[in-house]
Amino acid sequence: MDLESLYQDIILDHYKHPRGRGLLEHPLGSAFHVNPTCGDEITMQVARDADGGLELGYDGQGCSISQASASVLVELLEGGTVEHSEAVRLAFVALMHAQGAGEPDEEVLGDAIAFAGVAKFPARVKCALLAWMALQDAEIQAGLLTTGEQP
Amino acid sequence: MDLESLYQDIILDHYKHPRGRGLLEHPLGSAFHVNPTCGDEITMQVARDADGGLELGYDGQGCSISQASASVLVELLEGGTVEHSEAVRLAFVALMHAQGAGEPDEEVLGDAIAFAGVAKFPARVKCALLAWMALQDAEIQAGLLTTGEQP
Amino acid sequence: MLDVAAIKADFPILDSTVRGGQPLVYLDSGATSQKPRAVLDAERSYYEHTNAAVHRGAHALAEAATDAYEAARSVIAGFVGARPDALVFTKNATESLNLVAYACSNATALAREDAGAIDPRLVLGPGDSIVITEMEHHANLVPWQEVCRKTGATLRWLPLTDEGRLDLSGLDTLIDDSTKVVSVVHQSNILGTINPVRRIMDRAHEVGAIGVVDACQSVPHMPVDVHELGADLVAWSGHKMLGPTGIGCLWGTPDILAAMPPFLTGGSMIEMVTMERSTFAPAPQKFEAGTPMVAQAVGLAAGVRYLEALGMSAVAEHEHALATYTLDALAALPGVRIIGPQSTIDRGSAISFVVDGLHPHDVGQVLDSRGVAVRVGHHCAWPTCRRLNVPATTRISPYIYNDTDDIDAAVAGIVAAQRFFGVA
Amino acid sequence: MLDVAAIKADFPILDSTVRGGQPLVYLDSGATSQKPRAVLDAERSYYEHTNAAVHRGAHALAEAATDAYEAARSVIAGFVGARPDALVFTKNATESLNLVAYACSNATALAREDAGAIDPRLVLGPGDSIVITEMEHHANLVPWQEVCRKTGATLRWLPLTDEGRLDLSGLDTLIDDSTKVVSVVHQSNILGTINPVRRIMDRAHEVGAIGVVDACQSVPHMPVDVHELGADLVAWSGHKMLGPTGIGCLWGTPDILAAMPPFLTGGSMIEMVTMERSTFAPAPQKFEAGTPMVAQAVGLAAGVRYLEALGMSAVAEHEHALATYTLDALAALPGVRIIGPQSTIDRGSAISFVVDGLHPHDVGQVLDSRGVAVRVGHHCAWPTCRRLNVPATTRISPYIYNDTDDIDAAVAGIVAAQRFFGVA
Ligand SMILES: Cc1ncc(COP(=O)(O)O)c(C=O)c1O
Ligand SMILES: Cc1ncc(COP(=O)(O)O)c(C=O)c1O
Repeated sequence: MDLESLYQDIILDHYKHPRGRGLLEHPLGSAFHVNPTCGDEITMQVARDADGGLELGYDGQGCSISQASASVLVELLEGGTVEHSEAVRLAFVALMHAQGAGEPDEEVLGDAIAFAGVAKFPARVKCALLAWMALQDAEIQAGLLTTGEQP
Repeated sequence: MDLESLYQDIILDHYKHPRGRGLLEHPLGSAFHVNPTCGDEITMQVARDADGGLELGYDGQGCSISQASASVLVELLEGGTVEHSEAVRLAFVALMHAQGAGEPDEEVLGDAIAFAGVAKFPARVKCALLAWMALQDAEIQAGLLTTGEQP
Repeated sequence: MLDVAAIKADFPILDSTVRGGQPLVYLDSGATSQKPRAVLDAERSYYEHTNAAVHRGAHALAEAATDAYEAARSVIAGFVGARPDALVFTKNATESLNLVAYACSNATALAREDAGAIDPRLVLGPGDSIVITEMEHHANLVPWQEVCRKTGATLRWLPLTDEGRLDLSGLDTLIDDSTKVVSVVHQSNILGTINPVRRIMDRAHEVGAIGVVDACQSVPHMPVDVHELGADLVAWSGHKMLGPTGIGCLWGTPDILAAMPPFLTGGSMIEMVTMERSTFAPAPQKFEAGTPMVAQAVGLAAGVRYLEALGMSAVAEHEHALATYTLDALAALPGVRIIGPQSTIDRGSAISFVVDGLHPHDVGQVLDSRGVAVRVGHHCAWPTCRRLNVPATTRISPYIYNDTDDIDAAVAGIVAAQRFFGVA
Repeated sequence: MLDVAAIKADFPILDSTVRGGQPLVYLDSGATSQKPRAVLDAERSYYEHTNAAVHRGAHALAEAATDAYEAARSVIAGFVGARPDALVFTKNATESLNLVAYACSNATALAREDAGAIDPRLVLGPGDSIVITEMEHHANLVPWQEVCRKTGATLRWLPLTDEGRLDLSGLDTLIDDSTKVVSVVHQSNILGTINPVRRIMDRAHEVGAIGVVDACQSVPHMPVDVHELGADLVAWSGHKMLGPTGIGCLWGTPDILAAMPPFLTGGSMIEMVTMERSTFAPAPQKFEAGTPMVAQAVGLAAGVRYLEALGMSAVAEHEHALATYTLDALAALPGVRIIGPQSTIDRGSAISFVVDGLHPHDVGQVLDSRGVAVRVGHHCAWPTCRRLNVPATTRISPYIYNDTDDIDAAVAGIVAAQRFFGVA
């Protein structure tokens, strides 16, 4: 098996050097998600920054995929709008469910396209999605998102 | 299959002309047994006759084997001692568990040797034993037997 | 009619002889069906190529095993028009029905501690009632008796007519505001009666009760769409529909599956566990504690594909034709009485009967001596026998691999039994 | 050591390749074992020659099926030194343990209505305690949490030492007069620790508590005589000991099996049924409602015969040798830490470890990419992970078909993982 297709350099880099890790002082919404099979944990938090953009914080423990995914998420969405976060989130979820056959849109997904290879490993898809599911819950809790539709 | 080896003439005769059927007026002990698979039912009752011998009564409904077995039982044991009933009962139980390989002692078993063929049909063994199990319980209840050992 | 000769060839056991060389005529599919080669092959292939723990491992085999298990769930759910995540695997229909009954007794016990967390629809007490029918299999009777013993609720039942149909004249008074659960059999395993479950479920919902259908004898024999039954929960077994032993199904609406507390607890059904407390995964995982019956799910999916290839409408037509033939043949025999509907309207192919002067057990024995396998006894519906004044019955229950020759063999056996015991 | 080459040849799946041509090295038998051809043949042969409903029919096949099922019970009971009628079949060990837990919650609920009919040992309430350990599988933890939620009893547990052994210093105060049930794992599936269950069971009996042993990881791996454990009830699974999925076992003393109320109710477990009430058959039937997993019992019996032919002492020695080899190999790797006993005294062959700087999931992934199947995660023993300060572990768990080459492959994979992630 091609281990490199799973563990792209970007993933390993985010795993070793997580961006924006840490919890917020005054979160508007906070969600703790766990992967019951392997115990990976993520707490994801949202608030508004001074300009009305998204402020994100997180903490967690788990495998490289779950932790790098959270780091990439924060890098991509911090400071942006809720609408943007929702668009990226939906694109990421779609990529993860494409079983390796998806054509990721680099425009939308940025570094997150590095996770395309994960979709071929069903047991790891949940790891990659953990932070993104927690984000959705945190935004709902903060009143930033109203629909709780699971794609 | 040899239907005749199962349904010996003696069995059919007892089925069609049951001996001593009916309940006692003043039983010392009475036991109701049922075969949960097919619903066969026997009530077996014991008392002492004027000479101290066993007085037996029974009623029930069920297949030819279960009802004929009760009739044979009563014919064999009525008026005899408890010890005799116990000896015959044990011989009958042994015969039923011999899976067709037993050598029945006609001296002890009398007409009951007609049931030897039943031992080859595991689903019918319970039918044949029903009355005999009820007898044991009725005797225990009447205080005539103390041990409740199941062979 | 189905091409029975071709179908028979797919079932290795139907080539057997029994009782010293008699060719087997298997007419006991109401108890359990036989299995086509495709089911045996699917199970074996799973063990030879895919076997591993599901939903627990990250290695290649574990992924393949999980895929096989979940793909089986999709196939089986699709067969009854359901979404995969609405289908819970159990070991048999009896467990499925107990799962529902325990949802009530567990909710009742848990509500004593913390009423807020528990759905009040599931909490029972004195003054509440559970409604079933007088033709239930013990599997849909005894669990409710136990719920009543534990909660103080009262068990009621829809009575039968002498022909073995439900007497629905009192439906609206029997199912009233006190009623919390209504659980009825779709097709009776002893009488063959097909019940108007939709009407009964609708009445259940009018009073806010939960509706449950025991579909053990309908899913294998006719097209069933769980949504059309109008129930909240539907239970059936795999082994009666070509599948392996050891697997059963429970379908439920998302609403009721979310409301019911877990039944068996342990691995694979949790979300978080500490020594002090646990939280649970969403359905269906919530109800599938422990290592599941993976090979059996895979085998059952192969059985479902086999039935789908025949077409369930064709299966139902085939059985309808056999039922008509059997009823006519038995009606022509003096001294034989059908227990259950005499007509083929709203009835399946399982046909019970008694023979004057003969005990059903003895009739079955004579048939058996001729290689004809039928069921004798109370068929786990003892109260139904009592209601219809028979100690037991003999039952012919054909399936896709039976034809009119098989029925003829049974009929000839009945005549032989009458002759052997000298009653005709 | 066993003749591993000969044994491997009996397991079709062990010839597989995974992940693009890597030969499979299966080291996940703690999760589920692979199945020898003899087991697959026995199951298939049952379906091809014998399949019918057991304990319900009078025809030739039904008799043969019942014989096959009960003969399997004798073989499996004999394997653990038990009488056949002391062995209850369930779908897995999780059901076995839930059966026991529900005996308590059901007895408690039923005693509210009619205390006289219920054995007081099983009735729990506030002030009573249940004692387990901090190394239980969720299957022997969550059911007891649920019993406590329903009855108001308190859950206590024997703590662990840092090496992953039971700290028994407080045994006599933890198990006290309030204790009604003591349920402990014989061999931990995550740590490999073998616990002194006899001592714990004896203490349980001193205070009149019921003693339960989770033998999931001992019955497959060493000679076990249920009587020597000193327990009232012993639970284990078939699929971890060469048997099919979908079958578990529960052994009990005649006394406790008679005392426990039924769990699942329905067909085949009754004595008499009316619409109003039912009475129940004696054990083991009392606990086997519905159509049982007959083919799976027959398959498991074939697995047991396979193990008996090897000899369980030889199996235990083989695994001991592999455990020694694995512990030595891992100790020699820098950055690798064993979670669980470091020595082979009182420990089995399931060995958990963590690698500095790497998450267990990632270690497992690298092993998997090389064809080596191991388990990663909390192994359904989440509180044990928390106690030993690890988020999860990677676990090697060999069985009769593994040799030191397989261990070498795993060790080489760990080194490769360290290199891949740049931590060594
Ligand atoms: C120690 C222990 N207990 C209980 C179980 C549960 O067994 P099952 O999943 O077969 O029900 C397992 C295996 O998963 C185990 O290893
Ligand atoms: C109508 C009905 N309900 C329930 C059951 C119980 O199914 P199982 O024995 O597979 O649990 C059966 C079959 O025995 C049945 O025919």
